[in-house]
Amino acid sequence: MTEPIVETKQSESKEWEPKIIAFLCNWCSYAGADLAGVSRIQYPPNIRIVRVPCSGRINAYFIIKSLTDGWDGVVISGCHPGDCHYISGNLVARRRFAILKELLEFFGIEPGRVNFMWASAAEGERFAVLIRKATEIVKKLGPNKKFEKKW
Amino acid sequence: MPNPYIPMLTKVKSMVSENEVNDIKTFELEFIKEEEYKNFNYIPGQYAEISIIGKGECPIGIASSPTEEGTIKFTIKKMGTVTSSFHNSDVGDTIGVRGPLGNGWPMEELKGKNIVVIGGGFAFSTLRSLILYVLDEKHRKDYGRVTVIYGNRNSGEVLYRDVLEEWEKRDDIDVVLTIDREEDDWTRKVGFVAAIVKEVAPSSDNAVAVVCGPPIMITTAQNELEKLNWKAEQILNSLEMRMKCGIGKCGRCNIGEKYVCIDGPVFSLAELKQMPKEH
Amino acid sequence: MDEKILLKDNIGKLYSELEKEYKFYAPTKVKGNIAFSRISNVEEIELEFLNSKVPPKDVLFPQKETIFEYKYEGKDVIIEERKDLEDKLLIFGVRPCDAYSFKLLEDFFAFGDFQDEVFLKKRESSTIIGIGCNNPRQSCFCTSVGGHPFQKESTDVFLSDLGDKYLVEAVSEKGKNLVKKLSWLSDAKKADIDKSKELAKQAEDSFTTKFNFDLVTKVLDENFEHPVWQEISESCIGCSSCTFLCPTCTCFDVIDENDEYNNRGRRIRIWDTCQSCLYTLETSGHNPRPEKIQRCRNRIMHKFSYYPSNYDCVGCVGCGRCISACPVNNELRLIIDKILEIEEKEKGEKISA
Amino acid sequence: MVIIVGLETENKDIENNMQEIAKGLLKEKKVDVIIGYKKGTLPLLSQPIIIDKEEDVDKLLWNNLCYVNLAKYLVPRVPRFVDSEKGNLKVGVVAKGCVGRGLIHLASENKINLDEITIIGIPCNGVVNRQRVEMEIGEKEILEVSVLGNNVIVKGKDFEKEFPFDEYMNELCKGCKIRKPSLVSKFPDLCVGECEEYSNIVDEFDDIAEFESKTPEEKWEYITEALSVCTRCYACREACPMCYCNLCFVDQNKPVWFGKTTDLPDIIVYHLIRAMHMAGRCVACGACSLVCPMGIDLNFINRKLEKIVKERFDFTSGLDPDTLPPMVDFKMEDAEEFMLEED
Repeated sequence: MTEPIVETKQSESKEWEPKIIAFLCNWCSYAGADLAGVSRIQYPPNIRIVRVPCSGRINAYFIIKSLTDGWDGVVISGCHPGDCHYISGNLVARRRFAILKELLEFFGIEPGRVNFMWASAAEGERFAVLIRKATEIVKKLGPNKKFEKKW
Repeated sequence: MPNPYIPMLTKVKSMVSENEVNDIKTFELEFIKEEEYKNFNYIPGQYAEISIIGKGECPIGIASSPTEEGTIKFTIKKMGTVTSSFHNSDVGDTIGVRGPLGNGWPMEELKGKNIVVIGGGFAFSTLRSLILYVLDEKHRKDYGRVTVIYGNRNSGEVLYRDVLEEWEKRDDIDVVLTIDREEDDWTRKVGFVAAIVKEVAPSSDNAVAVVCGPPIMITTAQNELEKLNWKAEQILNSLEMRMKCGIGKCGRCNIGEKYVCIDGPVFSLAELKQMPKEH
Repeated sequence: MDEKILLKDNIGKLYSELEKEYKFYAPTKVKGNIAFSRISNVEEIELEFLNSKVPPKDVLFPQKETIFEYKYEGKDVIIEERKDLEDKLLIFGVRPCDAYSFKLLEDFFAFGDFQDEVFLKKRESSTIIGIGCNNPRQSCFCTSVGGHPFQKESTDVFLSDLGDKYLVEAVSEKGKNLVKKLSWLSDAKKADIDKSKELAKQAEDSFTTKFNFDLVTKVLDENFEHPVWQEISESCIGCSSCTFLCPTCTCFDVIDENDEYNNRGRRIRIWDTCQSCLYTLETSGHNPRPEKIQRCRNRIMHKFSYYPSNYDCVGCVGCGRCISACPVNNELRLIIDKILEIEEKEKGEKISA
Repeated sequence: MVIIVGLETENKDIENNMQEIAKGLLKEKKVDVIIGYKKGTLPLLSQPIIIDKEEDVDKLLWNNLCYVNLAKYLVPRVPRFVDSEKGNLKVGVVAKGCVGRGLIHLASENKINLDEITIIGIPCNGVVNRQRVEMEIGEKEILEVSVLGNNVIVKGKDFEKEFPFDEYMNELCKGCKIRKPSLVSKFPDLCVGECEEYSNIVDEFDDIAEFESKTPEEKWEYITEALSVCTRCYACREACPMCYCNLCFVDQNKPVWFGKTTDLPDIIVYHLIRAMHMAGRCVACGACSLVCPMGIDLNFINRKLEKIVKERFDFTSGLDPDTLPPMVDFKMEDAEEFMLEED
């Protein structure tokens, strides 16, 4: 029953690789990731994708719960402004992300842990580049220890 | 004395879906340690705090009768976090059990009396326990006639069909089944429980009514019984409350100075009338 | 003579001698508030204090406490009981009101057929060194609930603050053994004992708040459905500061906390409060106490009506924490006055009629 | 910095005006009840009071200890504000700047109907930072608090201490630019007493600039240090006029989002998400800090929120009921410098 949400952490000997959870909107970014895949564009295998209907669906709870559950980084990707399938979902979301990003920074949580990006269905290349960039940022920050509970 | 918060461990032996929509299941649990089962002496109407370890704990009435040996049964409706994870569990999963808890139906006081069982919906589980206990060969002579009035929203919601059918065949028990609205193929009664109580009009002579069900059914059925000259002392209820510990410590199930978890869950209507209306 | 003298300068000696045997808890200053915490250095002890913000009940009944731990191995569960329950504890510097609260808690956790082993075992293995209360606050009313600023009964060893030294009295067997062990304590002189008595008298006389709780209980029993409850609950914002700082509040919630990485977890209990609407909310959506008025009433009734009928004493130690903590000043003294007014009005009417 | 001349006289003036207006409102039956403050039973407290009779007006008071945000009693309305026959009563609210902001912002969220309330505006001169005074007095009992000149004088059994008011004001009051409730042109009858029209509010946010320049580690240390004493009693939430949800996120259990314990990560997450929910809604009344039984100063988080909202969306809450709050609104040209971009 208590299945681990993230696989057991790798043994210390291997180089540490971050685990990143990616929330991708169904209409653009998920398709973009798909395109990157079918176009055989390489991007780091550190991300685990959660498909959501729209970036506007993403609640701050998702992001912070991911961090408390032990993910090292979070990536959120949606349609470019103006391209939202639901007209304005990503614009509302953008305001929310702005606040969250500033607050995380204010609380002393490395802002690089949470990365927001836009990637359309046609931008497989861009998706791969940005994921590579996000992975590097998170890797540089090291494991996410701030939300670990004492056992 | 052992730590009362530590559950005894059991395994799910079987699970049976009880209704059409599949949100009520009966779980049969088998104790891992034999001696723990031997010490698990309960009477009908008691409950246990059962838990999926790692998900949480909740109080559930024991649906099996002490006369059914070897295992204990719980009928659980999928409602919240814990009950949902019960529904997601498999045969062989470990379940924690703490109990038996609560006072249960007063089986000693019921001796020699006619028993009218009025139940609604899935609250029938501890009533099943009661009836099976009374109908058991060892106890049958101690109790008078049993009348069961059991109502449900529709025919798909009727629990324990197998035992109900057996009871219907017997001649020392009257079983009246009812559903709220007319349905094809339904040959039994139709109407709310209170209306059926009025129709059946059980006699209050040397009798005790045992009522368990949703709050509105309890109130209406009680009113009918009182109209039929039943005294408040003759009507027994089993209450529901949010409980966390089951042993009178966590505080939340109090009605006045009484704790439902240890002083209840069974109260007579006379007792309830003395208590504040916070239930 | 049984009474001894402990110089304040010798607290360090006392600490270093007892710290090996006991987990030593004492009042310390944490972020500007006095709190009872386990100390690792005698310098941390704060001797000049009125009373702690959070009552010392949290040493024996912490806000978050593990009941047991568990491990999953496939479908099997292994339960590990706590092993630290019988570690010896020493709580230094408990005020008499808080010491009395331990007795109430003990009665509560031992009540009925089920004994709360988690609390009771710790209580049994703990030794309490009480300190007399030279300066009761305005909001204190321990004398109204059968207490006294120099009440010794619930402590093991009792200290009276005589300026630069403490008068040490062993109260219980446990305390006598402890004092015997501290052989270096000097004997007290008669003057010291007299001074202590004088301080006790002074403290007792300084109380301004006095209640007749027998009457309160009687009025409460008769007035469950009185419009006064509406008035009382009106300005309450339901913040539950009163219950979180109360030395006799015991309600808790039980939660399973999991360590998903290692297939293990622990069942914990955390303080809960009857002032929260979720406290009684059932899964079905039914709530026996959905309104603020019912929750406010429950707190007062519980302390002053239900407690007396179950345990024969008022469930309050008169520490006054709820009075000073209430942010909207809807405080106990006013509430009790309002309750007693009911009786006065009734009597008044009867007389006039 | 606002210069305060003779705090004592100022308070008396405010109080007299307020009582005069309240009397008039009750006399002319323009309101059914008035909610205001009265003297508390402890030296550093005031007590909210509901009056419906003219003769009770004398009980109303203004001093620098009136920190509860009275807007809280309107969402949901306390039972006395609802009549079984007449429905919602017309309520007069004694309102300093932030109470007025609270009411107007609640109206912009459609939580209250401005037709049903009257704002009795008073020019607030700040409230005392009760926790700070208490902590500085330390382990002595405060028996009397009075205001003399510009000082707050705290007396006890064997001590007397003066606190310069402008330093021992609540942190949010120090830089407060909205001391009187805002005038709402659409509702000319809404405000009586002293209200003011605000055009552009200029705020430099110097006070948090220093904190922001710290490294993440330093910030984390400061935050964890400040919040570690939190007992999760949720007094901050209950005192906040904007926290009116039926089911708060920390109480949700389907699913259980965040832990309920007092472990540090759980505490941080609670305050982080609560801050998130306050963005563009906080009316800077400081009630959350002033009610905290452990004396945690949440004001610096609120200041940060104000800053974000002001800088990003040029919004100040509680001035105009018709402006959409920023978190339910959007503009195509909102800044997005934080988005990840290709190099």
